[in-house]
Amino acid sequence: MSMRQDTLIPKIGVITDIRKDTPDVKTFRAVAPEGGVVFQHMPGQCAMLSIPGVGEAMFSITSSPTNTEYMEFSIKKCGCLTDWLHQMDVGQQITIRGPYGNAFPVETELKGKDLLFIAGGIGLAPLRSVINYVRHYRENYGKIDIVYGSRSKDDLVDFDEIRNEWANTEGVNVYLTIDREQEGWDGHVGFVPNYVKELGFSTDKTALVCGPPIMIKFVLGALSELGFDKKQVYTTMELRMKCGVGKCGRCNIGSKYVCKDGPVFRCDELEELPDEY
Amino acid sequence: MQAVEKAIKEKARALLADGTVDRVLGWEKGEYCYDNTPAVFTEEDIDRLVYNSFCGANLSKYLIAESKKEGRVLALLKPCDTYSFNQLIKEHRIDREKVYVLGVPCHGIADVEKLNVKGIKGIESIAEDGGRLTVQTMYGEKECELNDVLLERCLSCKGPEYMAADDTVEDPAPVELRKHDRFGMVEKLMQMTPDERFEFWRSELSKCIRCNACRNVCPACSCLKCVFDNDASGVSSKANVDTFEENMFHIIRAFHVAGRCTDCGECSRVCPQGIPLHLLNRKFIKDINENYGEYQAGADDSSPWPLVSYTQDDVEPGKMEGGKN
Amino acid sequence: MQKIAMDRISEFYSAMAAERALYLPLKKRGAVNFGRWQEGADVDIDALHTVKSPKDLFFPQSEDIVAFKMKGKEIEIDAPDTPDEPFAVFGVRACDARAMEVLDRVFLSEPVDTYYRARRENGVVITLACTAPEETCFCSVFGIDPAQPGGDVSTWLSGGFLYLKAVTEKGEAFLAGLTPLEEANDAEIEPAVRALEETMERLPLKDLDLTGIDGNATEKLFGSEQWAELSRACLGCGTCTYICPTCQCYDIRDFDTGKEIRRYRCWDSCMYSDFTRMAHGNPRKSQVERFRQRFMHKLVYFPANNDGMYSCVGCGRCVAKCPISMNIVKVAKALGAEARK
Amino acid sequence: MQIEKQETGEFKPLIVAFCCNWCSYAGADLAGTSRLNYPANVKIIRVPCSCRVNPLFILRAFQRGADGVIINGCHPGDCHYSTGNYYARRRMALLFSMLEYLGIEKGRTRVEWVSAAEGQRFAQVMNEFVETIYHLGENKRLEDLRCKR
Repeated sequence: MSMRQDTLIPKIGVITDIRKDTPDVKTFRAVAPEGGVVFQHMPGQCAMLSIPGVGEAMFSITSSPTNTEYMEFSIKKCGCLTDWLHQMDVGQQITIRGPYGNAFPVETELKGKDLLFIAGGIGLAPLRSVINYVRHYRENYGKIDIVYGSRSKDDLVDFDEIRNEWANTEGVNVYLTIDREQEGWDGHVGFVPNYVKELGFSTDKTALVCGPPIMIKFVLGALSELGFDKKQVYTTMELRMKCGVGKCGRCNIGSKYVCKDGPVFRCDELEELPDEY
Repeated sequence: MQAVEKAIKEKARALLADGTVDRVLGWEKGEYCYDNTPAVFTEEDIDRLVYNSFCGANLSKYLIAESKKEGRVLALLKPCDTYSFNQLIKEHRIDREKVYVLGVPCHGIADVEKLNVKGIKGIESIAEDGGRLTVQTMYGEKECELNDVLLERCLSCKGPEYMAADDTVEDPAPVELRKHDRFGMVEKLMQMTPDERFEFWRSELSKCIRCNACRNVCPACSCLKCVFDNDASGVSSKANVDTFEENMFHIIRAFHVAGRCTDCGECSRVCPQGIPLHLLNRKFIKDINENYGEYQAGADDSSPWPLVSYTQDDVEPGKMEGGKN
Repeated sequence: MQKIAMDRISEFYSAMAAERALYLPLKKRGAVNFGRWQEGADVDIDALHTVKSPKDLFFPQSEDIVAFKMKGKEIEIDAPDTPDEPFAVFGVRACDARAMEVLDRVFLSEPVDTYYRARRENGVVITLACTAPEETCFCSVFGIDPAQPGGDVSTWLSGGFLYLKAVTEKGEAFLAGLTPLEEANDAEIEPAVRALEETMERLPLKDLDLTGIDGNATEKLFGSEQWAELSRACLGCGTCTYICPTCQCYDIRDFDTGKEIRRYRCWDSCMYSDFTRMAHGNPRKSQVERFRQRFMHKLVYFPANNDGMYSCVGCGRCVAKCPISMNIVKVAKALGAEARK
Repeated sequence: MQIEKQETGEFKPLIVAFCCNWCSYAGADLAGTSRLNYPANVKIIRVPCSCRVNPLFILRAFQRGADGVIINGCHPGDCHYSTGNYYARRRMALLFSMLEYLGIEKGRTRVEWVSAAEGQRFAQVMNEFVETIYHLGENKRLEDLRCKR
C-alpha cells in the first residue's frame, strides 16, 4: 500500500555522521533509509527536521545539491529540539520534509558573476551549500571571495573544510576573522562588517550575506558604503515556521512568507517589506 | 446614566487639569450604542468617553499593565469591579500608588445576547429611561425592562458599595438592589443525579472552542505565563483535541482562581459560546463559604484567601458535598 | 427551481441525510453551531450565524496529520487515511460561502493541502439566503449578495417554503437524488429577494469605505500610529480568530499517547503571544504587532497575494463576539482616512 | 508515560497512588517489607509532600489511563513541613467536590493519611480503594480517547 502523500507528512532520514564543529554547533549527515539524499534541493533551500514528540523546526540544508550521497545540516544548540539533536548518536532516525523555499539564483542571476560571500557564525550554514555548488561548477562563475567571521576561532564552523578545501580552490579567496584577540590565532581580528570595509571589495561582485540579524544590518551598511547596489546583495532569513508552505500563517513579513517566497531575498526586495524584523 | 456620564467627565477633567492623574481608563463609544471598548483617554479626547448600561468590561485587569507605566491613571470602576481591583492589590499585581480609583455607580449591565434571545435583533439605537429600554431595530421598535436583559452577574449584584475608591461619583437615582439567589443554579445542579450533571457539563463544555477569552479577561488569571501555554507543562494546547481537554482546561482554570475569584462574571460575559462558566466558580465559592466560613474575595486588600490558609479541623476531602449521589 | 414546504422540512433533512452525512445549524444549550443531523435534532435555520463558521467542516479545529512510532533509534511513519466520508452542509450563508473561496485560495494553491482538498471534494455546500440580516452584517461591502448565496445548491426561504436551485453540477447531482421536492417557478422567490434587498439598504455598515485599504497599502498603514491605540484593550484571546470564517492559521503539535506520537494540526491565532516565538526571541513582541498582523493580513497582505480579494467577508461574527468590542470595522474606519491620504 | 493496561477480559482497575516521601511512601515500603498483599496495579508516585500534588497531576493520571487516584500524606499535624498536608486537605476537598459536581463518580479520587508506621493500614487502604474502583468500573468520564486503543 502506498502511503498517503502530503507535504506535511515527512520522510525518514538516518543520521550517519555527527561532526562537532564548535562548542555549540554540530553538523549532522543524513541519508534516506535506502541510501542517498532524502530529496533533491537547490542551494539555499531548507528542510523541516523533527524528532516526533520533541519538536519540528526549519533548518537550511548545508550540503550542496551536487552531493548526491547524503545531506548535511549544521545546527546550533539553542532550544528544545536542537538540544535533543545534539544529544543523539549516529544511527538515530529523524524525520525530514522539504525542500522548502526558494534558492539562491545560482543558475540565473549569479551565473558568470564574481561572488562575495559574507557570513557570521552559524550564518555560514546556508551559504556553505552555495559555496560548494559554485566550487563544483567552478567554470560557471567568476572570482569567489569568502569573508567569514565568528566570536572566536573555536566558533568557526567547518574550519577544516574552509582551510583544506575552499582555500585551496583556484580563484577562491578566503578571509577569516574573529571578534576578539585569542591565543593561537594569527589571522584578522575584528567584526565582519568592518573587515568587509577594510577589504574594500569592488562593486562588480554579487554579495551573499548571512549571519545574525545585527551583523546583516551592519554588513548591508558596509556594502552600501563600498558602493554596492541593493540589487547586488542577497540574504537569507529565518522566522518561526510550522508548515513550510505558506499556509500556517506565521512567518510572513508583510505579504511575503519567508518559508515560501524566501528564505532568500534580494536586498531591494527586502527593502520594500515592512520593517517588522 | 447620562447625568453620571457628565459627572464622570467633569471629575476626570478636573483631575487631569490639576495633575492628579495624567490619563483616564474608561470606555469609548463604539460603532453601535452597545459595543463600548475599554480605552485610555487624555485631556484631548476625554469627550469620547462613554458611560451607560453597556459598559460591561471590568477594567481592573488593565491596571496591571497601566500601573507599570509612568504617571498615574484614573480608573473608572463600577462597584463590583472594585472587588477585582482589591484582589489584585492583595496579590501585588497593581501598584496602588499609580492608580486613582473613581467609583462609578451602576444600575446593572445589559446583555446584548439576552436582547437577541428576546428577538430584539438588528439594533439601531437604544434609549434608556429609568429601568426601561426602548430599542429601535431594523425590524421595528421594541421595548424591554433593563432588569430582564441583565448580565448574569448583575442578577446577584454585590451592591452599590465600593471596596476601594479614592473618590466616587454620586448616583442621582439609585436602584433597588436585585437579590436573586446567587447559588440557585449551583444548588439545582447539585440536586441532579451524577449522570444528569455529567450530561449538563458535557453539553456545555463541548461547546468550548478554546479561544481563551475567559482566561484572558479574568482578573484572577494574571499569571505571566499560563500553564496551558507552557510547552514544558505537558498540558499546553491550543485546541480541545479530546473531550478530556475541554474538561481539564475548565476544571483547572476554575481551580486556579478558587478563593481568589470575586465572581465578577467576566468569563461568562465574554464566552462566545455562552458557556455558564460562573457556575464553576460559584461552586467553589459556595463550598468555601459553607466549609471554611463566608468569604468574599476582594472585599478587602490584605486578608489571606481560603486556599492559602487552613484550620486544624478542616473538612476531609470527599466529605464536602459536590452533588447528590 | 424546486421547493419543499417548511412543515415538511424534516422529510427533506431525512432525505439528505440518507444520501450523505448532513451537517446543519443545530442549537445546543443556547448556542447555534454546525452539527450532524439526526432524527429529532434541534435545527435552527433562523439563526443568522452559527458561532463557529462552517470552515470547521473543511478545516477542522484539530485533525491528525501523521503518527509516529518510536522504536529505539528508528521511527515508523503512519499517515491516516484521507477523509472520505461524503457529506452535505446545509444552511451556509452567502458570507460563509465566500469565505470558502478565500480558504480555497490558501489550501488549494500549490502545494495543495490534501486534507482540505479531500473534504472540499467530499462536501456538498447548500447555502441559504438571509432573511433577516443584522446591524453587524457588512457582506455587501465585499460585493457579496446574500440573496444569491452560491455554493453547490442555493436555497431561499419564502412564504412557508424552502426553494432550492442547483448552482454546480455537483449540486445538481445531489438534488436529483432527493425525492420529496416539488417543481417551482423562479418568480416565487422574488418577494423574499426584494424584501432582503430593502433590508440590506438599511444596514448601518453598508457604506463602510475600504477605499485605499488594499494590497498596496502596506507602506501607508504598517507604520500607523493608530495601531497602539486600537490594540490597547485587546485581550490577546483567540475569539475573533476562531469564529472567523476565513482565518486559517494553524499550529502543528505532537501528542504522546503513550503508544505513538500523534502529530496533529489545530487552529492557531496570530493574536497569541507564542504564535511567532522562537528559541531566540519573538519578532512580534507585544499585542500591538500581533493585532496589526491580523488586520493587515486580512485587509492588505491577503489582497496583495490574491488579486485584491480581502480575507474578510463581512459576516460580523467578530463584531458581535469580541469581548472588548474591537473589530475589523473599527479598525477599517480608523485607518481609512490614513490610507486615503 | 502510559500506564499499561492488562489485556485480560476481567476489569482490573489501575490506580495511581501519590505518596508523600516522609510518611506514606515509607508506609508503602513497610507494607512491602512486611510482605502484606495489595494489588500490583497500584502505581505509586513518590512526591515530596501531599501538597505537591497539583490537581493537574490527578487529571493527567486519569487522562493516561488511571481508573482511580489516591493521595496519601502524613496525618494532619504530622507533616514533615509542618503545614503542607493542611493545604493539601483544602485543595483536595475542593477539587473532589468539583469533580463530583461535574458528574464524575464520587469515590474515584481519595485522600488518606498514612504514617510511616502504618504498613498494615497502607495495604488495607489500597485493597479497599481498588475494591471501590472495581465497583465503579472503568474511568469513562475523564478518559482521553487518544490514549486508549
